[in-house]
Amino acid sequence: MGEFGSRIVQNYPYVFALALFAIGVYTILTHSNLFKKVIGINIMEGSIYVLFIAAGNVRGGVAPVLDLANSDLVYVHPLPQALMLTGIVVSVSVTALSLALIMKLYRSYGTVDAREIARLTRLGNEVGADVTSGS
Amino acid sequence: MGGIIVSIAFVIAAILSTALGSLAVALLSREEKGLRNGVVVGSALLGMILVWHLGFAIPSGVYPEISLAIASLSLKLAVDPLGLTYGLIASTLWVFASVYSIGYLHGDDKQKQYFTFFLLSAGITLGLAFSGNLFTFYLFYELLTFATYPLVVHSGTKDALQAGTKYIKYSLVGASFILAGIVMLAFGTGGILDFASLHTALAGLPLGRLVVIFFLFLLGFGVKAAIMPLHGWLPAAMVAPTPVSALLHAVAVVNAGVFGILRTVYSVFGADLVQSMGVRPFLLLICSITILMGSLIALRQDVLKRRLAYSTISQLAYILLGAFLLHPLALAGAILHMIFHSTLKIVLFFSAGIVAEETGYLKVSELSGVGRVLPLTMGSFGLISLGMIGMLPLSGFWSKYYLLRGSLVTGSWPLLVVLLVSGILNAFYFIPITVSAFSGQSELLPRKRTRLVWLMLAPTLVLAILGVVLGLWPGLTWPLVHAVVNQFFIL
Amino acid sequence: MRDFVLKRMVALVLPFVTMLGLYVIFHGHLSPGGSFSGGIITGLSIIAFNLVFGTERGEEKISERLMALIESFGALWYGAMGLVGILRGASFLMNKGAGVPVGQPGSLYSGGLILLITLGVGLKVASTMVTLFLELMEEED
Amino acid sequence: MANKVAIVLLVCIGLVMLVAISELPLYGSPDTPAQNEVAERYVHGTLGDTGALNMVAAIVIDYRAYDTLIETTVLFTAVIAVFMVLKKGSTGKGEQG
Amino acid sequence: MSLVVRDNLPVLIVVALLSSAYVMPLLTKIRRFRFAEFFAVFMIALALSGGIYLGQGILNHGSFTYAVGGWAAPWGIELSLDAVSGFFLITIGLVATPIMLYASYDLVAEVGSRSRAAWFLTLFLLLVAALCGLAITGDIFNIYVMVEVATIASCAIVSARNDSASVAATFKYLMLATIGSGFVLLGIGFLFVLTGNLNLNYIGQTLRLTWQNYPTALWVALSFFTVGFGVKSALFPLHVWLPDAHSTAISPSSAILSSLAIKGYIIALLKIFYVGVGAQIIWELPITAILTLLGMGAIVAGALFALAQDELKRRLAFSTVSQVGYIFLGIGLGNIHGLTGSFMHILSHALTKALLFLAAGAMIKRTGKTRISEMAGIGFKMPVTLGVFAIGSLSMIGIPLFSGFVSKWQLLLGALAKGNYLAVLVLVAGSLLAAAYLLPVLRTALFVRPTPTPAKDEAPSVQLVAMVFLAALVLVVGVFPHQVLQLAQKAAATLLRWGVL
Repeated sequence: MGEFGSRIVQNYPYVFALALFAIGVYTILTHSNLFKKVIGINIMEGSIYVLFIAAGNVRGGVAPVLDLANSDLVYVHPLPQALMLTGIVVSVSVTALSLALIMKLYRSYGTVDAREIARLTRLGNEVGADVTSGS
Repeated sequence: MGGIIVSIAFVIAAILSTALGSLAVALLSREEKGLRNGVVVGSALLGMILVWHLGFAIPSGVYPEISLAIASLSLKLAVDPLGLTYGLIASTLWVFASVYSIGYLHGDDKQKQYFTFFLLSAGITLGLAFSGNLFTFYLFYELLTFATYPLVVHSGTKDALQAGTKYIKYSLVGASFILAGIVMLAFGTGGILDFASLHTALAGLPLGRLVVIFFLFLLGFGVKAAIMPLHGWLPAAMVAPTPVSALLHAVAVVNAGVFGILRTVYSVFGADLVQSMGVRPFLLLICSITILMGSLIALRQDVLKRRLAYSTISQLAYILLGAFLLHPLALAGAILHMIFHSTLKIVLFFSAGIVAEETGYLKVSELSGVGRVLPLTMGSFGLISLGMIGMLPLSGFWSKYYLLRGSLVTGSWPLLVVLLVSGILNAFYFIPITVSAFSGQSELLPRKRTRLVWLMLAPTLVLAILGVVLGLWPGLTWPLVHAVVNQFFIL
Repeated sequence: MRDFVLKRMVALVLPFVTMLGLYVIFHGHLSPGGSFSGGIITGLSIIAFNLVFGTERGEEKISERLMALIESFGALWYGAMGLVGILRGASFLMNKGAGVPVGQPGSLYSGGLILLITLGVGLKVASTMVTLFLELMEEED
Repeated sequence: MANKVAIVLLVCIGLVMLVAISELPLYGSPDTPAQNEVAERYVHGTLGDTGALNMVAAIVIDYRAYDTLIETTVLFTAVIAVFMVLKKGSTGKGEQG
Repeated sequence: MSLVVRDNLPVLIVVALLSSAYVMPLLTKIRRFRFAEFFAVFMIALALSGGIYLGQGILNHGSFTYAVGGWAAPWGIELSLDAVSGFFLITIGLVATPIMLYASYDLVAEVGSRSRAAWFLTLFLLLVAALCGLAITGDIFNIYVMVEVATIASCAIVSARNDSASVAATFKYLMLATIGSGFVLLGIGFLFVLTGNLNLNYIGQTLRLTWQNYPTALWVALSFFTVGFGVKSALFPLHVWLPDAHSTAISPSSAILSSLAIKGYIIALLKIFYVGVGAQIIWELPITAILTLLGMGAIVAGALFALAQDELKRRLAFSTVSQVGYIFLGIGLGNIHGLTGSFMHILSHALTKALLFLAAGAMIKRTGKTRISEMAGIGFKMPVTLGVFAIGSLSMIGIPLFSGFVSKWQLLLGALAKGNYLAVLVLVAGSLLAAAYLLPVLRTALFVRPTPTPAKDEAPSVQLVAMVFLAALVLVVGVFPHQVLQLAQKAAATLLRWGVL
């Protein structure tokens, strides 16, 4: 157990990352405010950046920009940083799209509350059903 | 007749002639009635001729086959006596039924749809008859359900649709049992499904699994064979037009079920294996119950078609009884009964249809005196119903005679009682109809002739005569029966 | 809040912000940063302009049509750069191996296609940022 | 209710996570599987392979340029998607459920 | 030149589709918009031919890899062209082309305006490009990026019909899909931490040596992938977004999403599980059992939900949930028959469901009736459409001679080979349930004749061509499946090559 604990402690960035991830997912799933959902998405993505960057880290490593002057530097793994650049772009795109959707929803439902919107949609469906069956 | 050319091409041609016929009907416009009727009768006739040609080749003992691999399974057509029996029955009666339908549906506005599927199911039935392995059999069996559904719901009324739904529910569930059985079989034998080579392939399998497979098949085919308690759809489906009821519910579909069980018992497992599985007493019990219950319920039916439907249920059980006795004589009886019952029952349905169309009477209680108006119809009905009861020298007698001998030889006495009792019951629910029809008084309101009656009467009479002839000279069918028995029993 | 001081200050600062963005783009292969960071900085300068001077004047400066063009051609440019490798008989997006001259390490022109691709992507990212912003902006009112 | 379910779910997951984390190679140590020949090549080969000093840029634009192309496509997709959601286009169309 | 094209065909397929997507928005202003639509159809058809050519090559000359940028694995991104890629490329081409053709008929009217139509085509091309990329890629992070493109594109495609219901559905979809990709990326991160590689083959090699050191971590990573891709491909408990999204979208969107988009994620899952991790490890960790259970649950539950729907497109959407269950069941069975069945079902369900959605769309468009109970007599109004719908239904039920039977047969064999009789039962029951929720449509449409008999008013010929083409494919695959089946078996064998039985 002590061994277990010490490993956990030494791997604190991963713990941190997964905790953040859990918080993000929890936010998305449980908050009915659409903007908070979007915030949750960003928290989630952020946790993944932490995971990757931590995976690439080396103790005493410096940023992966080659320094021609002195050659005995230890560089951190550049790959995760490159990957996370992509990850950031992806989350930006998703955020933009979801914000656009939220605006559209607000314009057609007049609210940014998920439950309210779900209720209204159901209502609309029933009305539509009545209309169609009536015709 | 050794000189006859025997080739699988005849089978394919027979199937195609009907299938293409249905395609032609589908493509023809609604109005071209004459041409359509020509196509219907012509293609049915062509199919019959081709099958008969093969029938004459039986003594030559040459059984051609063809197979084409499909869906990682081989689709195989093959000719063998058993299949030929079914093929002959179906193709022959189909011609008469098509003539009858033309008369019956005269003036109906959905003839096109009707005849399309009518011919389609003819082709599928032939395919069923000549399918050379289980997969092909299953394929056509499944397709038959879908091709006959439109015929059942032809009228499009509410209860017709309900009956159709019932029919398709029963059939699909049954078919899925069959599929499960086939998969287990194929898995056990490493993909061998040929009727020819299944016996050897099955030898290795554990008996327990074989029993499971056997009952899967029994459940599956039992639906169409209307074994009790799987018979529910048959009486319901009597809402279909009379020729459909006659053809599909006295000839093609139900016989497909019986045929399937014969295949299962004799082609798939083989008499010895079924014997060793020790399920025989149970099967015989089921059949006896079905025979007696069917007759009893038939006795209580007032609607003529329903009474006929229940009599069908009990008569089919005769055939299965003969099959399950696992003895040459019994099998001969079963085959004979398959032939005779089809011929007789279709006549009964035809005449019932004529009566219904001419007088509008559907109930037995209303039939008194109808014989005065429709002597030919009711006459043939009476004669044939006597045959059905099994009265000497009419055809029904011979098949029951062989069944009795079979059950005696195999030492299962109780069946004797069952057969005799049900024979008496048959008499009880058939004879009164004829008697009242000719004796009773009734004032018939004349109906305007919407149908072409002669087109309905002609096939009825011809078939009635055929039934009588078969009864007087049962030897006509013996080459066929011998061939079937020789196929499965080494005498 | 479009007051005088803000406008002057922004007018003063914006050119440098833009310069910084372009610098980051051009030196992506030499120093931290690159197409995405640089592109976003450049885009931000334009966004700031739109915020302060209003979208109408922003439209005058850089029209939406131009944005769309940059959108498409930035991406197409990338593909074209990739085809260079193929046309030189090597594989897609091949850089030095395809014989593209990589200049003196450390100098501005080094790393072969990297600079060109970075340029295209940087512009595209900038225009994307601005486009997204404007979309969400003009629906506000 | 949904919240409670979610919480319970996440707690259970979290416990498994801790076990998993304890199995992960230690953070920051120079001999993790991540510090393999791939990292070597990126760190020491970049200059010779691409002539760039910034390894991240080298990876983004050269080693894994294909990813970046698709990444650019993601941005492009996002823009078109936002158009699709927000813009009516030239001719409007009445809503129908 | 042709040589150059052939050598770089894999990447060129993707790049060609992407480039055509890039230029598509600029084509709004051209005088005749037909040209833009024709261009899109043409590009997809081109990609299809390339895909089929590749598939043939793989079938004849075996698999090969293509190092993008000349950087071989593990340094660069390597495309691995194996039977799996070939199979999925062929599937994409065969299904996407007719859908595109169908969509191009009255797209402008459907989505509201010219520019919107252009954007729709763009997103469609992007989606197809991303799916092709998923099919051919051999790099796990590349998979992630492709998945993202596919996700965003399909979200936007759902919201193409510019009404509030579809936007609400889109938001739900986007949220869950993003959670899904979050899980996927987390899984990738774990695999990277454990192996330090991104190329699937290298990940596999490293794991086979060292996975006993961290079984829990690996299992967690795999379950991340299962959850992530499960959400995206609507595996039963995670399917909640699908019915809304697929039923509110316009019919071509529903068709492409139900038939292809979902399958792309499944292919990605298969690659990661069987190429990246390896069959042996998959079997030792309790992951296949879970997949089997989920698959069986999906088959039954999806079908039951479908039975409860009266709205045609909703019913079809739930049937997708049920059919995806078949694929996951095959994956869970994890033997050669099961995986072959999964691949065959990926193809046959793609063809069938596309056919059904397109036919349903045509009916709804002509009659304005969205509910099955109102569809009496449509068969007399549009016989051809109903005919192809019937073909689709029979294939979905799994009648012999239709493509659906081939896959179900393989799945049944797989279940028996695993000795899993419950799965056999579920498969058979699934077919019956499919009959139960599809045949009533035919009954109402074909045999309930309203009075007066409606006049014939068939769908536009372009759409008919598309539907008939799909129906013909269903029949061809059902009757002569050898070529495809061979490829599917090859693909299954490719996946199982790391499994020592």
